[in-house]
Amino acid sequence: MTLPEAPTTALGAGPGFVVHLDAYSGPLDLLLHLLREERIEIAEIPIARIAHQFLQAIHELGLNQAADYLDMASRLVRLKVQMLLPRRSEDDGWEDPRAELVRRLLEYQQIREIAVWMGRTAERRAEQHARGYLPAPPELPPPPLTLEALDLLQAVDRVVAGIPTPVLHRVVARPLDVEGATRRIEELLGQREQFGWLEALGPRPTIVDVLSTLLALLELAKRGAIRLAQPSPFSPMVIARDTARPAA
Amino acid sequence: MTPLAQLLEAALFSAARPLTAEELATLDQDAALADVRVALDQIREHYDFEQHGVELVEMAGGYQILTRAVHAAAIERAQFSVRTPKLTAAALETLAVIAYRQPVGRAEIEEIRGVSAGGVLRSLQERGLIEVVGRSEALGRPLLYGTAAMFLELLGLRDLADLPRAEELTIALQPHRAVTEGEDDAAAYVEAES
Amino acid sequence: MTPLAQLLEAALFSAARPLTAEELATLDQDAALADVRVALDQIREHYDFEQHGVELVEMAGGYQILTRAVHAAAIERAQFSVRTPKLTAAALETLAVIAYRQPVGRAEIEEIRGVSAGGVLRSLQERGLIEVVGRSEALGRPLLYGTAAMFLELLGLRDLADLPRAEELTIALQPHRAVTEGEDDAAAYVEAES
Repeated sequence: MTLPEAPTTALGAGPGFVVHLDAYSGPLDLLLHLLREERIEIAEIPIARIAHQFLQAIHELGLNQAADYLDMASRLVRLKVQMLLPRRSEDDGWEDPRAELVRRLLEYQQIREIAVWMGRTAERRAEQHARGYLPAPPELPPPPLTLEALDLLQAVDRVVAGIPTPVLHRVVARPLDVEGATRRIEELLGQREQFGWLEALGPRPTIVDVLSTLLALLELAKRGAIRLAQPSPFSPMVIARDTARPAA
Repeated sequence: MTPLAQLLEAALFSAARPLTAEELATLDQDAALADVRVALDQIREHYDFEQHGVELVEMAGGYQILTRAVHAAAIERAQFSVRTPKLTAAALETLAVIAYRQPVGRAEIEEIRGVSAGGVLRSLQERGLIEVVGRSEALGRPLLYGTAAMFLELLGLRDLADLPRAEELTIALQPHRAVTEGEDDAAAYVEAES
Repeated sequence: MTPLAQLLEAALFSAARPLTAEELATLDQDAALADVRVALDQIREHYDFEQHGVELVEMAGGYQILTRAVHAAAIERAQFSVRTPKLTAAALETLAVIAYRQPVGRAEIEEIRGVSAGGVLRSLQERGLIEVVGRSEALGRPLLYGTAAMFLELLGLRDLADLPRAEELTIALQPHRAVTEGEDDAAAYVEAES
């Protein structure tokens, strides 16, 4: 039985830990182990020292189940700070900040003791075997199936829990605005003989603006309202009023 | 019973199959095959002489302990040789998806559960818990499933509206497909949220 | 053996799971529950007196025939039967919390153990050791867990009352959330283990 027996290797004895995190069933288990190593009563837990050893241990032991251990580590550090706050010795109303942790450790220790008992009892029971060979049962009408609403709900919960967090895509229609682009180009043509392609796009163009403008330019060129020229390879297109024919 | 007979009885009882005399001999290094046969005879005679409800049967080259045929009828009538069948987790989950999303096709069930559903659907159909309720208009006109009358009967519900948390769970089980609007437009573009 | 004892032996033998006295009584219409109990005693005594390799065990509210522990090693060595896989420390601790606090929700289990419990709960459920016994009234209506019949079978207990009581633990079981003051007193109970 893999019982939560106390691992024999020394923790907190400086570097050279040999234990693995799997040796502990959780941060409370590790804490109990540290206390046992130091032969300290739970109620007397020296927070500062134990917090240091705990941090050192989870650092050495790796990151398996780290979230639970890190949570405990941060609690310990917080407790350490609370313990350092000055208090007057005659202050009767002082509440020991360790009380909650002590309560949890005691409670957990009980559970551990029961778990150990259960492990031993199950071990004893496993030494007795039930009948193994069961011949094929005779053809019988199957007994009535049972189905509980609760089982169904639980199944739903499992299904819902199993659905991966979706990356939602919203598909939005953005029709091309060729008319708007045409108006913008004609406006520019009214002001100037010739201008660059980038000016025709307007400020902060979207991909839709680019497509709309391109289609508008091609349409205007086809109608003979403009001439399109590219002075050199890969240079921006230059748009000029086609003076041979009046703009349509 | 002799110690060897005890050991053989325990082994025959717990084994998952009939055991041969040779196999039984491996239980005890000090036992010769002849000893094993003597002990087996002793067990058989004991069961017969003391009128046990079981007997030692030699079959297919091996030995097994079986209940006597005379008790078979009474035991079968009592039907406790089998536990009341319960649905497996996979069957329950599939049933849950169908219950809250019906009518629903196999593809959608598989999308929600993330595993193939063929075998489970067949067995749920055989058990009379679900049935084909139509065909989708989608490509390939896939079958659509819904719960059958037996489903409500087993749960003791009057109708599907009685299902617990119906609205909440119907929404929760919607497959997370992209919400599409105007997707026919060539200029539509996809914007990733979050 | 009496005819009733024979019939009960055959039934117990074929069921391979604990059967209650009530279930066994359904085998014979003429048999009262008291007759069944007498016959069960007869079977148990016969197994013990005649030194059989099996014994009649009272467990999980019922009766089951099991091999005697003394033969386990030989049977397992010969590989005729295998032991049920052992539970991990995490599984045992979770079972312990559920057994003593049932019905109990996941949050409380995690609070007591200091680790998340999702995976362990699922595997305990798959092994039939725990089951959902209801829903809490708390926010989100979380599921509440309790031990299932298989739990008693795992430990070979007759019922939950066979679990060790508070006084039997070296650390006195305290009423839930009662310890807020007097930690020094509570600590007096604590004996360093091992």
